[in-house]
Amino acid sequence: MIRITTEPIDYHAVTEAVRRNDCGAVVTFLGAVREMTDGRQTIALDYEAYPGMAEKKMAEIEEETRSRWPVGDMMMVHRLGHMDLGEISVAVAVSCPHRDQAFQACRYAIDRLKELVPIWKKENWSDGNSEWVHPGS
Amino acid sequence: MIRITTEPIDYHAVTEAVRRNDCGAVVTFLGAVREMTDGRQTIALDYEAYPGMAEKKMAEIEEETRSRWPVGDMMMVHRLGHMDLGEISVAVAVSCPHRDQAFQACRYAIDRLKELVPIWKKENWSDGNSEWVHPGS
Amino acid sequence: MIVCVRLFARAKDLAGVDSAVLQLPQNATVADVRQVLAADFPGVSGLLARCAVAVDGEFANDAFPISANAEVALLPPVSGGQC
Amino acid sequence: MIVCVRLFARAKDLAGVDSAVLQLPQNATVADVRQVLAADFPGVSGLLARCAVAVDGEFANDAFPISANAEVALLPPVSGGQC
Repeated sequence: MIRITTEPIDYHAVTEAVRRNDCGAVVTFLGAVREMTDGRQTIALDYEAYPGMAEKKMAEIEEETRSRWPVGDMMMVHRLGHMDLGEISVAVAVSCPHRDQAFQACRYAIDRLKELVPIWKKENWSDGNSEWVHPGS
Repeated sequence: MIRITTEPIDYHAVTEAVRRNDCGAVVTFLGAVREMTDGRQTIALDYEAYPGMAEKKMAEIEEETRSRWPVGDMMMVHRLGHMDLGEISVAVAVSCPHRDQAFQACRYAIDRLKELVPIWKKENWSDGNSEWVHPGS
Repeated sequence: MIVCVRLFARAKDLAGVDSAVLQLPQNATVADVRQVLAADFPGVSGLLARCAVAVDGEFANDAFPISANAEVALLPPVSGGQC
Repeated sequence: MIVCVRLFARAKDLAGVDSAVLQLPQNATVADVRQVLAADFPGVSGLLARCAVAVDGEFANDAFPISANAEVALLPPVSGGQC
Protein backbone atom coordinates (compact mmCIF):
# COMPACT_ATOMS: atom_id res chain seq x y z
CA MET A 1 0.00 0.00 0.00
CA ILE A 2 1.29 3.46 -0.81
CA ARG A 3 -0.09 6.90 -0.07
CA ILE A 4 0.86 10.54 -0.50
CA THR A 5 -0.90 12.96 1.80
CA THR A 6 -0.81 16.54 3.01
CA GLU A 7 -2.19 15.51 6.41
CA PRO A 8 -0.11 14.48 9.43
CA ILE A 9 0.93 10.82 9.18
CA ASP A 10 -0.80 8.48 11.62
CA TYR A 11 2.12 6.06 11.84
CA HIS A 12 0.31 3.87 14.33
CA ALA A 13 -2.31 3.18 11.64
CA VAL A 14 0.48 2.56 9.11
CA THR A 15 2.01 -0.09 11.36
CA GLU A 16 -1.35 -1.64 12.26
CA ALA A 17 -2.11 -1.96 8.55
CA VAL A 18 0.73 -4.42 7.99
CA ARG A 19 0.30 -6.70 11.02
CA ARG A 20 -0.56 -10.27 10.08
CA ASN A 21 -0.73 -13.55 11.93
CA ASP A 22 1.81 -15.15 9.61
CA CYS A 23 4.37 -12.41 10.27
CA GLY A 24 6.38 -12.54 13.49
CA ALA A 25 8.24 -9.31 12.71
CA VAL A 26 7.22 -5.76 11.88
CA VAL A 27 9.74 -2.98 11.22
CA THR A 28 8.56 0.62 10.97
CA PHE A 29 10.74 3.49 9.82
CA LEU A 30 9.80 7.10 10.53
CA GLY A 31 11.55 10.06 8.94
CA ALA A 32 11.09 13.29 10.87
CA VAL A 33 12.09 16.93 10.50
CA ARG A 34 15.49 17.10 12.20
CA GLU A 35 16.67 20.24 13.94
CA MET A 36 20.37 20.26 13.06
CA THR A 37 21.97 19.53 9.68
CA ASP A 38 25.70 20.15 9.27
CA GLY A 39 25.61 22.63 12.12
CA ARG A 40 22.68 24.64 10.78
CA GLN A 41 19.36 24.87 12.56
CA THR A 42 16.14 23.99 10.76
CA ILE A 43 12.81 25.41 11.83
CA ALA A 44 10.64 23.76 9.20
CA LEU A 45 10.65 21.84 5.92
CA ASP A 46 8.47 22.07 2.83
CA TYR A 47 8.00 18.97 0.73
CA GLU A 48 6.95 19.03 -2.91
CA ALA A 49 6.27 16.08 -5.22
CA TYR A 50 5.79 15.42 -8.89
CA PRO A 51 2.30 14.03 -8.48
CA GLY A 52 1.47 10.90 -10.39
CA MET A 53 5.08 9.89 -10.91
CA ALA A 54 5.76 9.89 -7.15
CA GLU A 55 2.92 7.44 -6.51
CA LYS A 56 3.96 5.34 -9.50
CA LYS A 57 7.56 5.06 -8.26
CA MET A 58 6.41 4.21 -4.75
CA ALA A 59 4.20 1.45 -6.13
CA GLU A 60 7.17 0.12 -8.13
CA ILE A 61 9.31 0.13 -4.99
CA GLU A 62 6.65 -1.89 -3.18
CA GLU A 63 6.68 -4.42 -6.02
CA GLU A 64 10.48 -4.58 -6.02
CA THR A 65 10.56 -5.08 -2.27
CA ARG A 66 7.93 -7.81 -2.38
CA SER A 67 9.89 -9.59 -5.11
CA ARG A 68 13.00 -9.75 -2.93
CA TRP A 69 11.65 -10.57 0.53
CA PRO A 70 8.65 -12.61 1.77
CA VAL A 71 6.68 -9.49 2.67
CA GLY A 72 3.36 -10.13 4.40
CA ASP A 73 2.27 -6.57 3.92
CA MET A 74 3.88 -3.17 3.59
CA MET A 75 2.77 0.44 3.63
CA MET A 76 4.67 3.56 2.59
CA VAL A 77 3.26 7.01 3.26
CA HIS A 78 4.88 10.34 2.36
CA ARG A 79 3.56 13.67 3.53
CA LEU A 80 3.81 16.82 1.42
CA GLY A 81 3.65 20.50 2.31
CA HIS A 82 4.90 22.39 5.35
CA MET A 83 6.21 20.49 8.36
CA ASP A 84 7.55 21.81 11.62
CA LEU A 85 10.43 20.45 13.64
CA GLY A 86 9.83 16.87 14.77
CA GLU A 87 6.90 16.21 12.44
CA ILE A 88 6.95 12.98 10.47
CA SER A 89 7.46 13.30 6.72
CA VAL A 90 7.62 9.64 5.78
CA ALA A 91 6.64 6.29 7.29
CA VAL A 92 7.44 2.80 5.98
CA ALA A 93 6.11 -0.31 7.73
CA VAL A 94 6.88 -3.87 6.62
CA SER A 95 5.84 -7.21 8.06
CA CYS A 96 7.63 -10.50 7.33
CA PRO A 97 7.73 -13.93 8.95
CA HIS A 98 11.18 -13.22 10.47
CA ARG A 99 12.98 -10.12 11.66
CA ASP A 100 15.99 -10.33 9.36
CA GLN A 101 13.65 -10.12 6.38
CA ALA A 102 11.60 -7.29 7.85
CA PHE A 103 14.66 -5.15 8.64
CA GLN A 104 16.15 -5.67 5.19
CA ALA A 105 12.90 -5.05 3.34
CA CYS A 106 12.07 -1.87 5.28
CA ARG A 107 15.59 -0.54 4.81
CA TYR A 108 15.49 -1.28 1.12
CA ALA A 109 12.13 0.41 0.66
CA ILE A 110 13.12 3.68 2.36
CA ASP A 111 16.50 3.75 0.60
CA ARG A 112 14.84 3.31 -2.78
CA LEU A 113 12.17 5.86 -1.92
CA LYS A 114 14.83 8.47 -1.14
CA GLU A 115 16.74 7.56 -4.28
CA LEU A 116 13.95 7.34 -6.84
CA VAL A 117 10.74 9.05 -5.80
CA PRO A 118 10.40 12.61 -7.16
CA ILE A 119 9.82 14.39 -3.86
CA TRP A 120 11.94 17.36 -2.83
CA LYS A 121 12.42 19.21 0.40
CA LYS A 122 13.16 22.84 1.12
CA GLU A 123 14.98 23.65 4.34
CA ASN A 124 13.77 26.71 6.22
CA TRP A 125 16.79 27.70 8.31
CA SER A 126 16.62 29.57 11.59
CA ASP A 127 18.57 32.45 10.02
CA GLY A 128 15.61 33.19 7.76
CA ASN A 129 17.07 31.63 4.61
CA SER A 130 15.51 28.74 2.80
CA GLU A 131 16.84 26.41 0.13
CA TRP A 132 15.92 23.31 -1.79
CA VAL A 133 17.99 20.25 -0.90
CA HIS A 134 19.53 18.84 -4.08
CA PRO A 135 22.42 16.52 -3.16
CA GLY A 136 25.51 16.70 -5.32
CA SER A 137 25.72 20.49 -5.61
CA MET B 1 14.62 2.87 28.77
CA ILE B 2 13.76 -0.75 29.38
CA ARG B 3 10.65 -2.41 30.73
CA ILE B 4 9.27 -5.88 31.37
CA THR B 5 5.52 -6.13 31.66
CA THR B 6 2.68 -8.61 31.72
CA GLU B 7 0.32 -6.10 30.09
CA PRO B 8 -0.19 -5.69 26.32
CA ILE B 9 2.55 -3.54 24.82
CA ASP B 10 1.46 -0.08 23.69
CA TYR B 11 4.02 0.18 20.90
CA HIS B 12 2.77 3.60 19.85
CA ALA B 13 3.81 4.90 23.28
CA VAL B 14 7.15 3.08 22.94
CA THR B 15 7.83 4.86 19.64
CA GLU B 16 6.60 8.24 20.89
CA ALA B 17 8.94 7.92 23.86
CA VAL B 18 12.03 8.02 21.63
CA ARG B 19 11.09 10.86 19.26
CA ARG B 20 13.41 13.85 19.53
CA ASN B 21 13.96 16.98 17.50
CA ASP B 22 17.62 16.15 16.92
CA CYS B 23 16.75 12.73 15.46
CA GLY B 24 15.55 12.53 11.87
CA ALA B 25 15.06 8.77 12.00
CA VAL B 26 13.12 6.38 14.22
CA VAL B 27 13.11 2.61 13.69
CA THR B 28 10.67 0.44 15.64
CA PHE B 29 10.79 -3.34 15.72
CA LEU B 30 7.81 -5.40 16.84
CA GLY B 31 7.97 -9.12 17.51
CA ALA B 32 4.60 -10.83 17.40
CA VAL B 33 3.21 -14.31 17.95
CA ARG B 34 3.51 -15.93 14.52
CA GLU B 35 1.06 -18.58 13.37
CA MET B 36 3.33 -20.95 11.46
CA THR B 37 6.78 -22.22 12.49
CA ASP B 38 8.39 -24.93 10.39
CA GLY B 39 4.99 -26.03 9.18
CA ARG B 40 3.42 -26.28 12.63
CA GLN B 41 0.56 -24.07 13.73
CA THR B 42 0.83 -22.02 16.91
CA ILE B 43 -2.22 -20.92 18.83
CA ALA B 44 -0.48 -19.09 21.66
CA LEU B 45 2.86 -18.52 23.37
CA ASP B 46 3.84 -18.28 27.02
CA TYR B 47 6.86 -16.18 27.94
CA GLU B 48 8.81 -16.61 31.16
CA ALA B 49 11.77 -14.57 32.40
CA TYR B 50 14.43 -14.77 35.04
CA PRO B 51 13.36 -11.58 36.78
CA GLY B 52 16.09 -9.20 37.79
CA MET B 53 18.66 -10.64 35.41
CA ALA B 54 16.40 -10.01 32.42
CA GLU B 55 16.08 -6.30 33.26
CA LYS B 56 19.80 -6.08 34.00
CA LYS B 57 20.75 -7.62 30.64
CA MET B 58 18.32 -5.34 28.80
CA ALA B 59 19.86 -2.31 30.51
CA GLU B 60 23.32 -3.51 29.48
CA ILE B 61 22.15 -3.91 25.88
CA GLU B 62 20.87 -0.34 25.92
CA GLU B 63 24.27 0.85 27.15
CA GLU B 64 26.10 -1.22 24.52
CA THR B 65 23.86 0.13 21.78
CA ARG B 66 24.32 3.72 22.90
CA SER B 67 28.09 3.25 22.96
CA ARG B 68 28.11 2.18 19.32
CA TRP B 69 25.63 4.51 17.67
CA PRO B 70 24.57 8.12 18.30
CA VAL B 71 21.28 7.09 19.85
CA GLY B 72 18.97 9.95 20.74
CA ASP B 73 16.74 7.70 22.79
CA MET B 74 15.75 4.07 22.82
CA MET B 75 13.15 1.93 24.52
CA MET B 76 12.91 -1.86 24.80
CA VAL B 77 9.83 -3.54 26.22
CA HIS B 78 9.28 -7.27 26.62
CA ARG B 79 5.97 -8.77 27.62
CA LEU B 80 5.69 -11.93 29.74
CA GLY B 81 2.90 -14.43 30.24
CA HIS B 82 0.33 -15.79 27.82
CA MET B 83 -0.04 -14.26 24.36
CA ASP B 84 -2.42 -15.17 21.60
CA LEU B 85 -1.70 -15.24 17.88
CA GLY B 86 -0.69 -11.81 16.57
CA GLU B 87 -0.05 -10.25 19.96
CA ILE B 88 3.18 -8.32 20.41
CA SER B 89 5.77 -9.89 22.70
CA VAL B 90 8.59 -7.39 22.25
CA ALA B 91 9.04 -3.82 20.99
CA VAL B 92 12.29 -1.94 20.39
CA ALA B 93 12.30 1.69 19.27
CA VAL B 94 15.45 3.70 18.55
CA SER B 95 15.92 7.27 17.36
CA CYS B 96 19.12 8.59 15.77
CA PRO B 97 20.03 11.61 13.67
CA HIS B 98 20.18 9.50 10.47
CA ARG B 99 18.41 6.39 9.28
CA ASP B 100 21.45 4.19 8.74
CA GLN B 101 22.30 4.57 12.43
CA ALA B 102 18.72 3.96 13.57
CA PHE B 103 18.35 0.76 11.52
CA GLN B 104 21.68 -0.62 12.73
CA ALA B 105 21.09 0.27 16.37
CA CYS B 106 17.56 -1.18 16.46
CA ARG B 107 18.72 -4.36 14.76
CA TYR B 108 21.62 -4.73 17.13
CA ALA B 109 19.43 -4.22 20.19
CA ILE B 110 16.84 -6.87 19.24
CA ASP B 111 19.53 -9.33 18.14
CA ARG B 112 21.33 -8.95 21.47
CA LEU B 113 18.07 -9.16 23.38
CA LYS B 114 17.25 -12.49 21.74
CA GLU B 115 20.79 -13.73 22.34
CA LEU B 116 21.38 -12.65 25.93
CA VAL B 117 18.24 -11.86 27.86
CA PRO B 118 16.95 -14.77 29.96
CA ILE B 119 13.42 -14.91 28.58
CA TRP B 120 11.98 -18.16 27.23
CA LYS B 121 8.94 -18.97 25.21
CA LYS B 122 6.71 -22.00 25.18
CA GLU B 123 4.87 -22.83 21.97
CA ASN B 124 1.27 -23.98 22.34
CA TRP B 125 0.67 -25.91 19.13
CA SER B 126 -2.71 -26.38 17.50
CA ASP B 127 -2.41 -30.16 18.03
CA GLY B 128 -2.65 -29.63 21.79
CA ASN B 129 1.05 -30.13 22.51
CA SER B 130 3.23 -27.47 24.02
CA GLU B 131 7.00 -27.15 24.29
CA TRP B 132 9.67 -24.74 25.42
CA VAL B 133 11.75 -23.33 22.58
CA HIS B 134 15.43 -23.97 23.31
CA PRO B 135 17.44 -23.58 20.09
CA GLY B 136 20.20 -26.07 19.50
CA SER B 137 18.31 -29.18 20.54
CA MET C 1 6.63 20.50 -32.23
CA ILE C 2 5.38 22.10 -29.04
CA VAL C 3 5.94 20.33 -25.71
CA CYS C 4 5.10 21.34 -22.17
CA VAL C 5 7.74 20.72 -19.50
CA ARG C 6 7.03 20.76 -15.78
CA LEU C 7 9.62 22.18 -13.42
CA PHE C 8 10.08 21.37 -9.73
CA ALA C 9 11.91 22.55 -6.61
CA ARG C 10 14.97 24.71 -7.31
CA ALA C 11 14.55 24.37 -11.08
CA LYS C 12 11.13 25.95 -10.72
CA ASP C 13 12.50 28.75 -8.55
CA LEU C 14 15.40 29.44 -10.92
CA ALA C 15 13.14 29.46 -13.98
CA GLY C 16 10.46 31.46 -12.20
CA VAL C 17 7.76 29.21 -13.68
CA ASP C 18 6.42 25.76 -12.83
CA SER C 19 5.90 24.81 -16.45
CA ALA C 20 7.36 25.91 -19.74
CA VAL C 21 6.22 25.50 -23.35
CA LEU C 22 9.19 24.53 -25.53
CA GLN C 23 9.50 24.70 -29.29
CA LEU C 24 11.29 21.48 -30.26
CA PRO C 25 12.47 20.12 -33.62
CA GLN C 26 10.66 17.18 -35.21
CA ASN C 27 11.92 13.81 -33.87
CA ALA C 28 13.16 15.57 -30.78
CA THR C 29 14.77 13.65 -27.93
CA VAL C 30 15.39 14.38 -24.27
CA ALA C 31 18.71 15.94 -25.31
CA ASP C 32 16.78 18.54 -27.30
CA VAL C 33 14.58 19.26 -24.29
CA ARG C 34 17.70 19.97 -22.23
CA GLN C 35 19.20 22.18 -24.93
CA VAL C 36 16.08 24.27 -25.46
CA LEU C 37 15.46 24.58 -21.72
CA ALA C 38 19.00 25.88 -21.20
CA ALA C 39 18.53 28.41 -23.98
CA ASP C 40 15.08 29.59 -22.86
CA PHE C 41 15.96 29.62 -19.13
CA PRO C 42 19.65 30.44 -18.68
CA GLY C 43 19.18 30.53 -14.90
CA VAL C 44 18.42 26.82 -14.91
CA SER C 45 21.38 25.77 -17.04
CA GLY C 46 23.75 25.25 -14.10
CA LEU C 47 21.37 22.84 -12.39
CA LEU C 48 20.27 21.17 -15.62
CA ALA C 49 23.11 18.68 -15.91
CA ARG C 50 22.29 17.31 -12.46
CA CYS C 51 18.58 16.99 -13.21
CA ALA C 52 16.83 13.88 -14.46
CA VAL C 53 14.19 14.13 -17.15
CA ALA C 54 10.97 12.15 -16.99
CA VAL C 55 8.77 11.42 -19.97
CA ASP C 56 5.25 10.27 -19.17
CA GLY C 57 6.19 9.65 -15.58
CA GLU C 58 9.29 7.54 -16.25
CA PHE C 59 12.98 8.46 -16.14
CA ALA C 60 14.29 8.94 -19.70
CA ASN C 61 17.86 9.23 -20.96
CA ASP C 62 19.05 11.76 -23.53
CA ALA C 63 18.28 9.53 -26.50
CA PHE C 64 14.65 9.01 -25.51
CA PRO C 65 12.25 10.32 -28.19
CA ILE C 66 9.67 12.96 -27.35
CA SER C 67 6.21 12.71 -28.86
CA ALA C 68 4.01 15.76 -29.29
CA ASN C 69 1.64 14.90 -26.47
CA ALA C 70 4.27 13.63 -24.04
CA GLU C 71 4.29 14.84 -20.44
CA VAL C 72 7.85 15.97 -19.80
CA ALA C 73 9.27 16.93 -16.41
CA LEU C 74 12.61 18.26 -15.19
CA LEU C 75 13.54 16.59 -11.89
CA PRO C 76 16.33 18.04 -9.74
CA PRO C 77 18.20 15.53 -7.53
CA VAL C 78 15.99 14.18 -4.75
CA SER C 79 17.02 14.52 -1.15
CA GLY C 80 18.05 10.89 -0.66
CA GLY C 81 20.04 9.88 2.33
CA GLN C 82 19.44 12.92 4.48
CA CYS C 83 17.39 11.38 7.27
CA MET D 1 27.84 -25.56 51.68
CA ILE D 2 24.18 -25.20 50.80
CA VAL D 3 23.20 -23.24 47.71
CA CYS D 4 19.81 -22.58 46.13
CA VAL D 5 19.54 -22.88 42.34
CA ARG D 6 16.65 -21.47 40.32
CA LEU D 7 15.39 -23.42 37.31
CA PHE D 8 13.55 -22.09 34.29
CA ALA D 9 11.57 -23.19 31.24
CA ARG D 10 12.18 -26.79 30.19
CA ALA D 11 14.78 -27.31 32.94
CA LYS D 12 12.07 -26.47 35.47
CA ASP D 13 9.61 -28.85 33.79
CA LEU D 14 12.15 -31.67 33.62
CA ALA D 15 13.19 -31.24 37.26
CA GLY D 16 9.63 -30.76 38.40
CA VAL D 17 10.71 -27.88 40.65
CA ASP D 18 11.51 -24.21 40.06
CA SER D 19 14.28 -24.14 42.63
CA ALA D 20 16.56 -26.74 44.17
CA VAL D 21 18.73 -26.76 47.27
CA LEU D 22 22.12 -28.27 46.46
CA GLN D 23 24.74 -29.61 48.87
CA LEU D 24 28.07 -28.41 47.42
CA PRO D 25 31.68 -28.96 48.55
CA GLN D 26 33.64 -26.07 50.06
CA ASN D 27 35.23 -23.82 47.38
CA ALA D 28 32.65 -25.06 44.93
CA THR D 29 32.53 -23.70 41.37
CA VAL D 30 29.89 -23.64 38.66
CA ALA D 31 31.23 -27.02 37.51
CA ASP D 32 30.22 -28.48 40.87
CA VAL D 33 26.75 -26.97 40.52
CA ARG D 34 26.34 -28.73 37.18
CA GLN D 35 27.60 -32.04 38.57
CA VAL D 36 25.35 -32.02 41.63
CA LEU D 37 22.34 -30.88 39.61
CA ALA D 38 22.84 -33.78 37.17
CA ALA D 39 23.08 -36.23 40.06
CA ASP D 40 20.07 -34.85 41.95
CA PHE D 41 17.90 -34.36 38.85
CA PRO D 42 18.79 -37.00 36.24
CA GLY D 43 15.94 -35.76 34.03
CA VAL D 44 17.73 -32.44 33.55
CA SER D 45 21.12 -33.93 32.70
CA GLY D 46 20.51 -34.07 28.94
CA LEU D 47 19.63 -30.39 28.78
CA LEU D 48 22.29 -29.32 31.27
CA ALA D 49 25.22 -29.11 28.85
CA ARG D 50 23.28 -26.65 26.70
CA CYS D 51 22.28 -24.47 29.64
CA ALA D 52 24.13 -21.41 30.87
CA VAL D 53 24.62 -20.82 34.56
CA ALA D 54 24.20 -17.40 36.13
CA VAL D 55 25.64 -16.40 39.46
CA ASP D 56 24.17 -13.29 41.04
CA GLY D 57 22.50 -12.35 37.76
CA GLU D 58 25.56 -12.67 35.55
CA PHE D 59 26.65 -15.47 33.19
CA ALA D 60 29.38 -17.54 34.83
CA ASN D 61 31.70 -20.16 33.34
CA ASP D 62 32.54 -23.51 34.94
CA ALA D 63 35.51 -22.14 36.89
CA PHE D 64 33.47 -19.40 38.55
CA PRO D 65 33.48 -19.77 42.37
CA ILE D 66 30.22 -20.10 44.29
CA SER D 67 29.83 -18.34 47.61
CA ALA D 68 27.36 -19.56 50.22
CA ASN D 69 24.86 -16.78 49.69
CA ALA D 70 25.14 -16.64 45.90
CA GLU D 71 21.99 -16.59 43.78
CA VAL D 72 22.52 -19.33 41.21
CA ALA D 73 20.29 -19.96 38.17
CA LEU D 74 20.21 -22.58 35.43
CA LEU D 75 19.33 -20.93 32.11
CA PRO D 76 18.29 -23.06 29.13
CA PRO D 77 19.08 -21.61 25.68
CA VAL D 78 16.96 -18.54 24.95
CA SER D 79 14.78 -18.41 21.89
CA GLY D 80 17.00 -16.06 19.89
CA GLY D 81 16.47 -15.63 16.20
CA GLN D 82 12.97 -17.03 15.99
CA CYS D 83 11.03 -13.91 15.08
